[in-house]
Amino acid sequence: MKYFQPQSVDEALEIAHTSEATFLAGGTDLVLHMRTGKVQPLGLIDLGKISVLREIKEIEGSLEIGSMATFAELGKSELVFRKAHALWQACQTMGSPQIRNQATIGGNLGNCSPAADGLPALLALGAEVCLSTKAGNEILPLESLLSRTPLLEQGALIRGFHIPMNGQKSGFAKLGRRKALAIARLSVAVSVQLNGSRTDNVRVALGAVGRRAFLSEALGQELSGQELNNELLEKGVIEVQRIVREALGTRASAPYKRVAVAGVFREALTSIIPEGGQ
Amino acid sequence: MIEIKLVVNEKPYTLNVEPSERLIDALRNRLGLLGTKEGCGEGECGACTIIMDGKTVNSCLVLAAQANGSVLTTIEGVGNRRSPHPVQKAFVEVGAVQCGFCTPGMVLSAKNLLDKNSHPSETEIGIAMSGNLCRCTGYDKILRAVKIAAEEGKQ
Amino acid sequence: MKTSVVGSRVTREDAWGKVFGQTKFPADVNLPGQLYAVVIRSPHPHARVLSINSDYALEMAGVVAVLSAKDVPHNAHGVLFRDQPVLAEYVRMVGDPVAVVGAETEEIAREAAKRVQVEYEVLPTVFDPEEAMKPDVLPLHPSLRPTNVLYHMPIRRGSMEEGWAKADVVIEKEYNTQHVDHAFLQPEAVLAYLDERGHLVVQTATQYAHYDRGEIAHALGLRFSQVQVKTLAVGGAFGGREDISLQVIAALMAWKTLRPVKMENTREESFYSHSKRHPMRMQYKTGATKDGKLVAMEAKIVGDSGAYASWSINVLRKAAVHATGPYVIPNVSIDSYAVFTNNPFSGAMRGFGAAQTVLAYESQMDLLAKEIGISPLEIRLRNIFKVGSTTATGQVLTSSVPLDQCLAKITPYLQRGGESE
Amino acid sequence: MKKRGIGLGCSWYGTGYGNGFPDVSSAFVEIHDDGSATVLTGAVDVGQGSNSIFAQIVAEELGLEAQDICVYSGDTDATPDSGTTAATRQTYNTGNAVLKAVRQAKSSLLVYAAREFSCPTPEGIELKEGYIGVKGDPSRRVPLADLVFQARLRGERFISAESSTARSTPVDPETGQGAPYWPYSFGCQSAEVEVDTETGVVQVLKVVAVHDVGKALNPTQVEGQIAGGVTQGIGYALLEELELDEGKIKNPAFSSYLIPTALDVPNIEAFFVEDAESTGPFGAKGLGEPAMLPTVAAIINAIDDAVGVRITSIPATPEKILKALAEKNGEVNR
Repeated sequence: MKYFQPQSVDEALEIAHTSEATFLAGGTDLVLHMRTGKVQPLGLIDLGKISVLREIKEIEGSLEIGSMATFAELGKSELVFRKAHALWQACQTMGSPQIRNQATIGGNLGNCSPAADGLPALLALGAEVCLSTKAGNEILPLESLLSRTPLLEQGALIRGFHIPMNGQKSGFAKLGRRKALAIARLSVAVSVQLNGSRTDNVRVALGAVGRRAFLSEALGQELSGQELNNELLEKGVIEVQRIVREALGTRASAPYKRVAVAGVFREALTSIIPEGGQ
Repeated sequence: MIEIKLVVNEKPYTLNVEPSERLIDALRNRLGLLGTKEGCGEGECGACTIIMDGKTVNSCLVLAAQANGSVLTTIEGVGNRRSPHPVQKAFVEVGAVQCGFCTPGMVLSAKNLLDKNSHPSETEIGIAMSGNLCRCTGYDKILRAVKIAAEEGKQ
Repeated sequence: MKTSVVGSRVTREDAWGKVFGQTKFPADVNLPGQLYAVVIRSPHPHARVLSINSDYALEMAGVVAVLSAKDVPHNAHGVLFRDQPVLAEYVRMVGDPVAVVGAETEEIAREAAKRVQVEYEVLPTVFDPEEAMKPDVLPLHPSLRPTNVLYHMPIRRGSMEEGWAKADVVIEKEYNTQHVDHAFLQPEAVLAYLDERGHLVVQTATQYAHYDRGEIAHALGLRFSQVQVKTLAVGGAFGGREDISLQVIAALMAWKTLRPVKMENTREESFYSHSKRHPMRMQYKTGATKDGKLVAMEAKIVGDSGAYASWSINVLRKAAVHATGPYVIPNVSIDSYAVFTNNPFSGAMRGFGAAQTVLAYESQMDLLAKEIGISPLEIRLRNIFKVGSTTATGQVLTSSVPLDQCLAKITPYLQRGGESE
Repeated sequence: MKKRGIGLGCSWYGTGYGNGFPDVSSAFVEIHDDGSATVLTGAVDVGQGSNSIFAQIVAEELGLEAQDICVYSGDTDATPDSGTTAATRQTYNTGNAVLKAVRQAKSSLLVYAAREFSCPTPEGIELKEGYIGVKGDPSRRVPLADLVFQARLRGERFISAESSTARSTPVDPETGQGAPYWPYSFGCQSAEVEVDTETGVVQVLKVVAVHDVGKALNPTQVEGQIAGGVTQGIGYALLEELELDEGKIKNPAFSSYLIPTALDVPNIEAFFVEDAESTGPFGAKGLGEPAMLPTVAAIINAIDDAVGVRITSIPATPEKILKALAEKNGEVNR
């Protein structure tokens, strides 16, 4: 196996184009999968030395997150706290401090486990993904990318994410077996734009309810254009339970998850509703 | 084999490692730093915790090659019998050490917390230690030891 | 008695080596020229090994030996009965070791282990202890027991008829506990070698070095005086290091190859190579008078021993003896069973049978209290053992029975807290 | 909704092998020329701290500090068989053997010293703070090291080997009647929990643990055993379960077999009761196993107190709790 440590994105893309090697982000999943034999890459392109991919910054009304930003960096970023709160919340509980220090948001997408902690938040926040290959760049909504199989073509690099900063408020909640080092059994992220107390452009995303995290456009529409209050919350609870019931069908985990999602959804949404519950 | 350069416990090293070689294996087998323990091999137990460029990582989930150019601290680089680190002193005095297998990783997580935050709250201590499993002591004394070490650092 | 050092908060001498990372656990010791050995384990819960083809493994550069049952002089070990093979020809659980590869490096050994081909004749299995107890189910250890019931302990005290007659309230319920792993942080590891005396030295982490020595000596046909077991730091045990795991296999490889041999379990291998806490099914019936005095108790306890006896007899005995809880009950009938199945073998784990029954007897106490209308504390205070009390086995407790003092100390903490949203 | 409850659990535990199985521990003690001492025993310290308990016992008897004592253990070429580190037996059983051994070595030392101090009986000699001398006469004492060194030149050695056997008898196989264990150790714990009625998640908020230890030979280690035991008890009650499929372990990994983390364990208040056990070293009895026993009961009883459901099968997973709540509320087939 060959190992490359490119210093720039162009160099990385060039190697990917010619070598059939796999991109290595933080490695917290890939290193494990290589050891168990689940993945047997022909080569590795370590992105860890490309500092431009680690940046978290605000450009022209958009929050730009490099794919190699770690969960710890995102979870400590003031900008992410203010502008992408659901993502910030997801970064607090993912794995453990050690894993958050190493695992990256781009790697979370590349690995794309059903329980990936970062993806529901990114979906709810309306993130676009920026992909690059030697041929050029492609920018597309995350939900579009998540509908592709395979997720990425050989040689495609996840450069980062654009998150629109349109004043949306967002929240995230996760249900795990324990309070640290817990794989999400259910996760819910919600984002809402508020006109006074009326909701607009509501986006609800779910994790660990199927093969990949997904955005429920129907539920978002249902909850948009209404007063944000407990009544809306209860309406959402019933709907989200229906979505989970449909998504899980007869899976063994279904009877529990379709009930428990109520509490998770409630927690995600109440973290947005201003104090007092309106 | 690829050549990597590392600074480990303030000493520079140049090593030739396999592309798939984990950092824990390079530290234990090539450098003889046996204080770094392997408990699960999947980043769950934190026994293999080291400090890499100022951050704790599970050395079983990092490739040696990924650490190229990094500055590392392992347990061998923290304190000694003449002058133990305040965390080490507190662990011994409070009774936070039983079987001791998780201890090196615990000490490094605690040290790294205090390096960055000399006045951690109890919640911050709990979170900082949440990636290190212990099966003997029940955490109570471990968390207390970190708190005492933090208080000592303030004086 | 006035003491000065005893009773004081002396710090532990060993803690210093541990905080500096100097303490040697078995994975931390090595010798020049050591082989690395890896075990091949059965994927089947019940099977006969028909053949082992190690040709493909031995073809690999760096592979030194592949050993199997035929290479073990006395192929058995075990704490109560030697019913567990060192390397199995007859498999009773998933994970039973069937062969071991010795090679120059860990990588080679692990790769070679994959190339050892084992042919099995798969046999019928039984996983449910109640099913396994039935007389028509084939016994897993016919030389030990004619059925899968390894052990039955009855306790009979007083008269059940009289007991139930006095009972105003009777609670009947079934309780179930699960298989639990010790999950000690340090996976098993061994370094075995022949020293300059020609003695076999085995450095490992164990709960009982002298027992390990006996099992190694027995399996290899050596004198105790020719085997040294030296305990290195033990990274947690909780009962999971009582039975033999890798010790005999490593010693065998060293004895056969005359090379130092290192073995280290991965976490997954560790799960397969030590015992588990017994799952138990506990059917309880407890009766009390309306003023909260216990008068009768009946219990049937079935413990899943899994594939080997290990400490099952002692565990199910302890379960029976402790089944009443620390309470005076004049009329008692208990039947406790240890049963072989094709599950992972159960053995010692912290609590040793008494950790399961506490769920049952303490749940019964709360249910009785509720039914009678007194507090959980009150029903306990009316029944607890004191000096002079007689247990269900008829034992009179002659000294140091301070449960009343313990309860007095905890009473202030039993105030019910408020609800929160 | 989150609801809180408190539960109580009591337990008892007969320590030692029991049922008449010979429960024997042995120890060798040597008092060195400089007054320090070494104790050799087969008892393996698995992390619970038996070696440091043995050092304290020897130091106490010889009027020394614990750091004056070297404890070497668990090496079959050098140490005598002291039985297994299990059954909560090392502090009690090997502790007794060590105490017997040091007392034997000490008795020859006292006989020698009595001669030196012209004291007609060794009863009149005491060892204290590194000195040996006449009881009640501080002017007539010498450093222990001086006396032992002098004794050595006269060919005297203070070395001993002792064994101690615990009392236990087999029960009647037909009726189970008999006295299988000694001593018994008692304890109780309370747990306060919060149950989320929507997700079924149980959070343990506080555990208070009170245990009977006879005599706490080292309070720090007693607290450590209690906190460790409670933590394992929490795992047993709520998290841990080996999932089997036809005998195959489906979760042989720490990512799927979950034990509590630092964030899953609440504040634990540990207390101990000292009611000396006459047969134990300085009145001590064991605590290792008892420390984990009441936790599961306290938690299960607390869940009932909080939400009124009785969980009879552990671990009390969120699934089981939601199912029980649904059954209680008469909801079927949700």
